[in-house]
Amino acid sequence: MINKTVANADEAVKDIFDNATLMLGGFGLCGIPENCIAALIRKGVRGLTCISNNAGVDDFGIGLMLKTKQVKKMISSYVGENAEFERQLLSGELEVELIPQGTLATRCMMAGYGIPAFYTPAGVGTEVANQKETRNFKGKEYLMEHAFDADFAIVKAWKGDAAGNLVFRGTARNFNPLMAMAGKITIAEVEELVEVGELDPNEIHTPGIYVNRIFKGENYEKRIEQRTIRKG
Amino acid sequence: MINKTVANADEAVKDIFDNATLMLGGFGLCGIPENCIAALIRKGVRGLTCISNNAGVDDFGIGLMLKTKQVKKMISSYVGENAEFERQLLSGELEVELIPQGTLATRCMMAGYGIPAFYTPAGVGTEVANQKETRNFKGKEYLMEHAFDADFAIVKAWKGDAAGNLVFRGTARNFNPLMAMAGKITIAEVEELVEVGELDPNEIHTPGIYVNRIFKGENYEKRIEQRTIRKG
Amino acid sequence: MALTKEQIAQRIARELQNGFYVNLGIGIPTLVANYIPQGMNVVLQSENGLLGMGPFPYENEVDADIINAGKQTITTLPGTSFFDSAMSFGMIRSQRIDLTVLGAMEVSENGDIANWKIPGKMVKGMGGAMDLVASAKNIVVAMMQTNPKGESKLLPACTLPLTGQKCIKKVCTELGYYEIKDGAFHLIELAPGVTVNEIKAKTAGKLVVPDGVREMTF
Amino acid sequence: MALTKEQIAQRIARELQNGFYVNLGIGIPTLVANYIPQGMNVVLQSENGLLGMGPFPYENEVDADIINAGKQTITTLPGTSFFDSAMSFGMIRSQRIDLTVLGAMEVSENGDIANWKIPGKMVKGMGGAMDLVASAKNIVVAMMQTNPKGESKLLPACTLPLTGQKCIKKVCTELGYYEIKDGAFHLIELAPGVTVNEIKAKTAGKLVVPDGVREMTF
Repeated sequence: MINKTVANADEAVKDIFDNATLMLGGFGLCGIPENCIAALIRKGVRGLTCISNNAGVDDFGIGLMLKTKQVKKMISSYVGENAEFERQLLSGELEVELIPQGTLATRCMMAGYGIPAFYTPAGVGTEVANQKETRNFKGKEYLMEHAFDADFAIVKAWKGDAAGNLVFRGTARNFNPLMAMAGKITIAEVEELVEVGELDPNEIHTPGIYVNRIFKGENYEKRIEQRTIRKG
Repeated sequence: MINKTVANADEAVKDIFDNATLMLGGFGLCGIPENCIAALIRKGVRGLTCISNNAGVDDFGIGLMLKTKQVKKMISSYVGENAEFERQLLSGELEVELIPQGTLATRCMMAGYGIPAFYTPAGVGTEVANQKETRNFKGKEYLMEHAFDADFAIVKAWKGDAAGNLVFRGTARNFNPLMAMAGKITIAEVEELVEVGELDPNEIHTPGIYVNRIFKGENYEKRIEQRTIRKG
Repeated sequence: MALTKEQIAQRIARELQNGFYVNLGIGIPTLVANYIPQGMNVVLQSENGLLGMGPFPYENEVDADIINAGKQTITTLPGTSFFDSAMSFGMIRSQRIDLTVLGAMEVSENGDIANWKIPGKMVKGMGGAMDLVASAKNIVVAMMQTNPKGESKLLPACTLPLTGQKCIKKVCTELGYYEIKDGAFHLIELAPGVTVNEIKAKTAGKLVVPDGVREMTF
Repeated sequence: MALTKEQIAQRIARELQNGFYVNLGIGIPTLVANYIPQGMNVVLQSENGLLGMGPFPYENEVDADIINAGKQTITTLPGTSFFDSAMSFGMIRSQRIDLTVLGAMEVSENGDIANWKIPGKMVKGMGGAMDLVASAKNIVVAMMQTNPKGESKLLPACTLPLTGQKCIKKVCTELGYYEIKDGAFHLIELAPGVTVNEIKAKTAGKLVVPDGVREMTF
């Protein structure tokens, strides 16, 4: 097996350059690459274009990189509640491209599948369709959408091994396996780095071929955005 | 949970009609729906169009349905060694459409993903490109290919539950989960039908929403096409 | 008397059928889950990647890795499956979801919907709404009939940027239940005690009131 | 002396580098696996849905659910993963495979390949060959230099229906090792004892023989 392990987050992100395009896994604060985000802040790389479904909150997730003004552009489906985000957007410091969530997910997947373009009905007849080619298949209108092109994909998995195989847990899976397939360089941080051979080959979500670097993350906070409980 | 179980293969295939288009999972003889094929032969339904990567061998798999002349057309990537197949093809009894394997797999997946068309480089400059639209993306030529449209998908899984959740084993996975997503009606036969809740929700390959009928298959032969061994 | 939010949800829940896969949006739509009839098998899909959503967790069950599309902590049920967001929207686009319930800012008489953007205000994004409305075969909108200014949200044409075109089949407001067809809002049922005149006053789009329209009962 | 099939495989194996993901076709290409240098980490992909292919099983290890793209029973290794065929060809199309080795009936001087169909003969199908040749960044063809009639298979243009266009980078035959570039077969190495004259006689396409071309050693 090919050994993809690196020592830590700082080593994993060391060649991420100013003005790079990054994919960052996670939905809300669930399944986000906490360690790599911290390392990117320590590194101070700037001018980033971030493809991520959401933009974190003011004091966690990608929100932390917004505070340090490292992000030039967000490509997201929902940017939620984030005061600093709103301030930068209104002041023109930050650019935002909003994309339907299914289209965002599929554009990642298609990059990993080597399919340059595909058709989806999402956004037909809306401003999302501006400048886009439409086409009718069997009486229904579709937009042509393109695979993303990202310099780096940064994902967070539950378990992984040195060969780069990844397993996700619960809804922390979300965009992570899609982005893992889509980066020119894919960096995976995992809660548990297990021995090669320990993962059941039937249960691997991301085969190691898609992963270039893997490391065991530390001190996961796994913050909850909406803690909803029932009494009992 | 919604209960998708049916008693047996005969009940599962009972509404498959003459001239229907079927997807049949499996690669070679690996992971083929043995029980449903037997039931289709008992039922005697005719004029079938079968989308399946291969066409079985003379005395097993889809080959058995060729023998009974139930198949009008095969859509496959490789039809292998099958004397009866060859005879019917040369006599004009059987129609064959050959499709690159990756294109076949992806056309199934796209049906399940609600994507009517996509672009692939496979077949550019060959006779596969005849009548197909080509398009250049970033300097490379691609063909436009369409999602399949099948009346029924018939797949074989290792484990499944009454909710229709499926887990595949080894390379018997192949086209099965792709076709499971792609049929108007999807029928799954499984080696083990387990209690709902027994499958780990992280490890389900095909979520039950895609499966309409499920049953425990019997007497799997699991024939091996090329028994290659080393001495030791 | 106008329906409460709970009653809107309760009325929409009557659309449920045994064996339905259902996607519920944030807000009133979420409440529909509380009115699934006992013994009816309905499976809830959450578009971040979950089929078979259970109720909120007890305090000791909270799991940061298990949330719904509203980012709320939730639980699983026997038969639950997790998957990535591309497969999730694959289910949606390939029309495996039998019923989708969404909130809206405006709905038009031809079934257009606007629910994601108000020009001049901070835009948070469409999330999965555009995928859902472009794909779902059976969409019911749950909303108030008028906006805070008292203006009808059932319009001849949407004034806000669209989320989707000609896609909404039914609307339930606090005043009535409407089917959208042939370019009009067809009143199917009235909220208890609400008059047709009040409906007419608060429907800007083309309205069809059949003879003997029924009153809802709860 | 012309190379044996094993020697062709052995020569191609010298293209392997540590960390390579490799797809080997049926026939001579399969033999390349026998010549992976000790200590070099190379992972074999099988396009039916397997990464990390091991050797053939011992009699008691045979498992009908674990086969390769040639439908042969094989084994797994620590780190193996299984996946569906769409993801498998996804890896291929997105160019994650570092080296692809295929057999061929004909190769042209501009890198076209024909290896799936002979008009008038029963056509078995292209399998995954068209996907592989259209996508792979680094393809080496392993074949005999001439057909059974003694005619060159290194041609100005393929006469058989194409599998792919301008995609082959290198060819290894029993006589020599060629790089295809600038519309010609560039002889890189000669089989031991084979003369440039023999190569010339058996190459119908444009041939470039650099000064001092090396002889292979084994």
